[in-house]
Amino acid sequence: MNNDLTLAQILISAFALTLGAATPYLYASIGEIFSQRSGVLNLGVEGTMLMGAFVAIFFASDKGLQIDPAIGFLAAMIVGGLMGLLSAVINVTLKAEQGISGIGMTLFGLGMSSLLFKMLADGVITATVFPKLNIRGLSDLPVVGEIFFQQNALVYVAFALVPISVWILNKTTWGLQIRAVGQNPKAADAMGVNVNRVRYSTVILGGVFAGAAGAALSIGLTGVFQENMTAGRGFIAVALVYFGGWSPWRAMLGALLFSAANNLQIWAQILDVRIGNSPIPSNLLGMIPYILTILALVFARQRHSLEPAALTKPFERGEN
Amino acid sequence: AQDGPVRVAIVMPSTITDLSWSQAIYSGLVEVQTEMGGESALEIAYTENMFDVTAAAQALRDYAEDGYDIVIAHGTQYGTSLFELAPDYPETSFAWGTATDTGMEAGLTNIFAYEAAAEEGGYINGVMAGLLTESNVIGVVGPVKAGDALLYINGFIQGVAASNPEATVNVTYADSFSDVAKGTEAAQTHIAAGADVLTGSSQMVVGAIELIQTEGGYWFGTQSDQSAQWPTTVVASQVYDWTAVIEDILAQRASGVNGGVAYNLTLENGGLKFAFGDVVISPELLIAAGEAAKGIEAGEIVVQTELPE
Amino acid sequence: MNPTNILPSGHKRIDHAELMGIVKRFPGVLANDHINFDVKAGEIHALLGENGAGKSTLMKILYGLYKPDEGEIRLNGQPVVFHSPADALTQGIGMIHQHFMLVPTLTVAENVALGMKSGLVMDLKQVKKRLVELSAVYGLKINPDAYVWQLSVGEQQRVEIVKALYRGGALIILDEPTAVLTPQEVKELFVTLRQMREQGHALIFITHKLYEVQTLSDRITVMRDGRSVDTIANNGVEQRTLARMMVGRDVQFQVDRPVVPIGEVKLSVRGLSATNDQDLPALKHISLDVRAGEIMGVAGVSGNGQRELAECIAGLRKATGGEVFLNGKSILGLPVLDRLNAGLSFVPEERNRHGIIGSFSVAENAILQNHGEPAFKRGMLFNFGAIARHTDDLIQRFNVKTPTRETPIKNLSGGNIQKLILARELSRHPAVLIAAQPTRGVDIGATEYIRNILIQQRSEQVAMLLISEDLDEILALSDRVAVLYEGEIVGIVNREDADVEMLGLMMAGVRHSS
Amino acid sequence: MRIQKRISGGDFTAALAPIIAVILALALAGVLLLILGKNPLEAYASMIEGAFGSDTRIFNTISRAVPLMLVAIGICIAFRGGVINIGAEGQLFVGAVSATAFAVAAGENLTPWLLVPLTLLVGFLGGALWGSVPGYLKARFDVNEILSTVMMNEIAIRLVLFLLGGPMIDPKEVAQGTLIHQSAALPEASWLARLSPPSRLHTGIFIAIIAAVIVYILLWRTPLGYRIRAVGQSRAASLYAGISVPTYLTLALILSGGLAGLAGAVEVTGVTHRMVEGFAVGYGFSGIVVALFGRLHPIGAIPSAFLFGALLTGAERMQRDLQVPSATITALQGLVVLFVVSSDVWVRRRAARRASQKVSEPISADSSIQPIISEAK
Ligand SMILES: Nc1ncnc2c1ncn2[C@@H]1O[C@H](COP(=O)(O)OP(=O)(O)OP(=O)(O)O)[C@@H](O)[C@H]1O
Ligand SMILES: Nc1ncnc2c1ncn2[C@@H]1O[C@H](COP(=O)(O)OP(=O)(O)OP(=O)(O)O)[C@@H](O)[C@H]1O
Ligand SMILES: [Mg+2]
Ligand SMILES: [Mg+2]
Repeated sequence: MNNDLTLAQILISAFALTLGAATPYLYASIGEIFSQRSGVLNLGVEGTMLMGAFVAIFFASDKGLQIDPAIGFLAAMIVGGLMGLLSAVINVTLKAEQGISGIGMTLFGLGMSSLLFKMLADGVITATVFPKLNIRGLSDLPVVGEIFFQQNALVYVAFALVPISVWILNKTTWGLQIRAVGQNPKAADAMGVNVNRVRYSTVILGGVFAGAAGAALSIGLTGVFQENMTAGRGFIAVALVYFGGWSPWRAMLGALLFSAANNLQIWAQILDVRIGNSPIPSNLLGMIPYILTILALVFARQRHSLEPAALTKPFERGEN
Repeated sequence: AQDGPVRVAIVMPSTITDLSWSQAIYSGLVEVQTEMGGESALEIAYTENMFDVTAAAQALRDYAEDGYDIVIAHGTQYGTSLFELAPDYPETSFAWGTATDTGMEAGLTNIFAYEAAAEEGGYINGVMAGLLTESNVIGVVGPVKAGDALLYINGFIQGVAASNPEATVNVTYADSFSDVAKGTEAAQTHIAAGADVLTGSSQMVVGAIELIQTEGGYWFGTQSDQSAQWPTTVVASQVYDWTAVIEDILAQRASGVNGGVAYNLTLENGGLKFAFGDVVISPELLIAAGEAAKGIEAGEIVVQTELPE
Repeated sequence: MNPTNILPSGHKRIDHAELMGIVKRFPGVLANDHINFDVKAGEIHALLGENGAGKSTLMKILYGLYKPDEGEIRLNGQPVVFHSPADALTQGIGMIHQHFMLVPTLTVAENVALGMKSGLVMDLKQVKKRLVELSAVYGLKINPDAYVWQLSVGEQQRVEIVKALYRGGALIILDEPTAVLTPQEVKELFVTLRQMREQGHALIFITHKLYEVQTLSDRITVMRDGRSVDTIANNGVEQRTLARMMVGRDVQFQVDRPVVPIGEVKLSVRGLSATNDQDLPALKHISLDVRAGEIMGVAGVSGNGQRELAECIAGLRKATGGEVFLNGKSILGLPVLDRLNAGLSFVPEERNRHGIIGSFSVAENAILQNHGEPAFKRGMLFNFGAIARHTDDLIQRFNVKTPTRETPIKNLSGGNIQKLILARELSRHPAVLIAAQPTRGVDIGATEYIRNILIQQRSEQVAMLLISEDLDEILALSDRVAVLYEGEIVGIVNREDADVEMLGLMMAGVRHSS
Repeated sequence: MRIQKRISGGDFTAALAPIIAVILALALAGVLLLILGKNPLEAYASMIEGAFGSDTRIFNTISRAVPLMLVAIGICIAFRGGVINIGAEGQLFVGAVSATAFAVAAGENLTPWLLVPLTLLVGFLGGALWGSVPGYLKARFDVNEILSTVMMNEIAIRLVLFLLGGPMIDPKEVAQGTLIHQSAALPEASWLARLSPPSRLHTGIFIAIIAAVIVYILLWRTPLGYRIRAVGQSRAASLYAGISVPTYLTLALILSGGLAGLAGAVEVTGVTHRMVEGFAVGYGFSGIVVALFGRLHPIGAIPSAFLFGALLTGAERMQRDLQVPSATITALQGLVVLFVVSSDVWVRRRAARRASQKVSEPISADSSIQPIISEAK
């Protein structure tokens, strides 16, 4: 088959699409970085994203409450925060095994979001996605404009969150407490930091961002909701946190790489890339993003300098 | 020949609101039920989201055990389990699709099989799409390269080739029936590759339809009627109308035949229908589609189920 | 406000702090049994007692880390209740913990600022300014911008003190602050502490070293088995008396070193080089030999390569160059297991990290290296009877205090953990024993015991590398002493030729030719 | 040793806590049902009926527990070895697909006595191979296993789709042109015997129970298991003790993956008799939950798998009887997991309280100098 596209055109669109596709991961990963930097592994991102995805579209859709998408985004964050609160109670106060409770949160979020969808939307629910912001002047720039300045508001917010979260973590009082609590909660406690309060705050914030990630998927990317529409993206987002070595910048890089790999494998199908004379099975092309992620980890030699030493360890005062 | 309602149970891999595979048959059942006079005449029970075949097998056996008259296994993957349990319930009729094998060879007499000649509607959709496209690039958002999705896509490609040899059909598979975001991402890429008309199959396409609506292109649907949801974007949907099959199964049972019949939804037998949305289309498009349909029904056009790679 | 009431750290004085009738129970232990204790401004009150006597527990109660089961705390006569360290800090109480409470990945200033009330953005400039002022007043040199992981143990100690002064300077609890310091550092610390006393701080000082109690404290409280034995004023009290109060019997301070024949070279280190955790050169071409029946002491200020030396020989760290021979066999290329089988035993410095598996039982820890030996197996399976006999034997012979052999070892006190490690290492009949800080943080009773065992092993022709920052220990046990400075051996001297001053000079880098 | 005592010593709270947690979760889910306009009591009656209503039902519940049990036993090994294996799902698929490929290729040429064990072995090896990848990557390159096992799941799903749609597709599907992703049927000689038809209960249940006992013995009564647990508890101490940390990390994931693979092989030879799309979906994740229910003890996995198997079959029955959306079941499972995992803290607190009541005498309370010293003098 022939596609009259130049390589340059393909690459430009691939980059542009990559930015949008990376957005849900970016929200979720940044939220997860906050909770992990304080020492809590929240593996329930997936379930929270689903709740966020549904609530956002429910507020935005004319089949739902028919309010603004922006309100939908906000509502998704609030519901995400509530899910975060629940996981904080379970992980921080009740000191549950964090990996397992995350699976519980995922199942719960999957079940509840589907149930709400059944009860409130019955069938398909659609909403107009956040419109592309055509920024005057910038959007028309060749190449750069097409890649960077024809995205929707949720994309810009997500990427703006990267430097903001780096600043919060490194420069603010709260950020200092987060880093300390994740590295050595006993020391932080002995200095009068309320370890559990800090962890509550980050896990709730992680939930807020996971809710935003869900919204980015439903009213940012697809404009619809379907049961289990995250399809494992929450787990990938957690994986990207490890990939990025707990740095928002590097997690962003990971999200972009992963999304780019995925987009390129779609292109490979469209362009009907063949080995010899036979097409490469789509299943095998579909593996590429996952294989690349693993390989990237192997070759990028992990940096552990930011690894929270107390990750997954519940804090109990006086326990040696 | 029995008191009370006929009891039908169905086990399906996705949900009754998936806008595609499961919804198609569930709405067929409900339609037959309405025609027959409601729940007092036909009782429907369903179990949805049975992706796990072992759980599905349990559900099938449970329904048979509970005395349902007809138990429908709405997924090819349920076949092996079905063949295993059917002999234990000779009084129960089972139906299985998409499939052609009623188990006669294996000595089973209480299984109906059904399939849909999805390639036929695919061909017609393809003919229309080929005429509609201005960019001469058409995208196919495929789920998993198998079953009726594959048949549909193969038919679609042939249809486009027939009406517009200039057009390119780009096909992608997402390896998932349900991942709507994957569907959207594939559609985005198709559009970036120049496509102005898209089609696709399974419940993962809803995001793709929504996207092409936003971008101002056209969509062709299959399995269920998708034009109700996106009337200005979905030009036409091939709809699986299972009512005739269901009615015939009921009739067969009433006459004492518990199985052994294989059905195929085709254009000719009216099992494949077309639903149109509110998209204003040129008469020549409709004419071409109608001719193609006639050709297929008359056997003049033979749509291949497999294509060379 | 009365100006004399304000300390140079800016805090109000705590004239009198009292702990009254404190009771604290832990699973299986009555850690504090109706304890009365008090400290006044301008006083250093020493707290003394064996491992597990309940000292840290009592202090953690005063600092708000534990809630007492019974009893109350009074400050300046007023009862107070602490729900968390934050409450204690607000009242002017600071604590320097037995195990440092610092966040290694943060800078000194950030560590100090942690937990302070402040706005959205941390005003680190202000903190640094105050830090510099404080360190000038108290003569504590620190760099506020250094990361804690970059600091030596002594520097970390100073950070702890400045931190306490900054936040809760009126009453400062020091839990075994000298356990990890060099003699020089201890001297400097004492200068600081005396200065603080003059300025009106109240100080509580915990140590296992009797001469420190003797030289520094105004009053002394001795604890035993969770009870307060007595509180006495320090007017020339003898170490012997203190030891008897602590242990309940006479303690022998000098170990007898019988004359033993020196055998052949068992451990030979040739040109060994290695890097530290930060990938900086830590060992530079070290060479030394240890013979059977000989104890080679390795002295040096912490962080000068001792840890790397021990870890390279034991196989916990990769060497970057050189050779190590054990019984004439090159071992640097060998995996740890082969080194163990070649006759190496190692009492590690970080005993809770390397030496034991905390959640495993005492018995499981007793077979940490040799669990695969035929003696402990029946067919492919463990022979639990044999393991139990072996463990009981170690417990009996080394006087390990444990409720049962099935108790998770982390529940034992530090001294008893150390005894079990030693027992295990010696039960494997090593040709070469590396003992790193064998009595650090261990009470005098157990210290005496462990030193006697080491001497006895020497008599049994074990070649021993004794790494210690305690010069008294080095001089008491070693036949020869190697001094490490910045990863190099500045000299190896015979014990007869060495004294504390000379070793101290060498530890500061002054070369000695012997 | 220690664990052995805990089990036989009958710590009732530890055993009861998950059950109480399940009951609480069901109570909360009852509220959900009320909101859906269903009667919770009716719902739970139908759950019990679905899981235990007849002999066949009970046997089917048990057969449902078999793969969960095997996966959970494997998860226990991984967790004890200090690795979090999220990849059981993929390992199970690869195990099942390997076993299928082998059995189909071997055909009826081998006697059942040889074919069955070999097929299961191949399944074990397939899962083990899939587990070895994250194991090796962790040991060699310090690649986080949570990440790599999640990725390996995705790769496995696609690999299986590829194989079932291509190289391994049932020739009949090609002949009929339906091209459904499924393998040819396994030769009957490779099937595990059914114990009580029409129920699907098959001899795999014995395999699972034997596996639990073997793994228990392996972990607590052999030096190999000691090393796996040592590495799981403290890598630093294991290094010190001459235990090869990379080897045993990898081994823990290999064994864990092997058991998941065995679960796949047992399911395919015992229940489905061919690999299909929709084979054993979600068992890998449920298996993790089962392992947790069983307090990460292989013997604990036995009742725990029964309980969870009953929960699954019962809940599905409830879905049918009350016609509630399947999502209700998922939410209910989530609640159960959350309650169980949160109940841990009570168990621990209680254990601590009991310990502080019981003050035991030290073995050697005598603090006088021991003979060994006098000898030295
Ligand atoms: N968090 C805890 N949980 C259980 N038991 C504890 C805990 N902390 C201390 N104990 C026990 O309480 C007793 C007193 O311990 P404490 O730490 O106060 O002793 P110590 O006098 O400081 O000993 P050392 O000289 O070794 O520092 C010991 O038997 C110890 O095992
Ligand atoms: N969870 C626990 N349960 C029971 N006892 C504990 C527990 N944690 C700690 N302990 C006991 O509390 C004591 C006090 O701990 P601490 O941190 O003061 O160490 P330590 O005994 O002084 O060790 P070291 O001498 O190595 O510094 C420990 O020695 C140990 O006996
Ligand atoms: Mg202490
Ligand atoms: Mg101590």
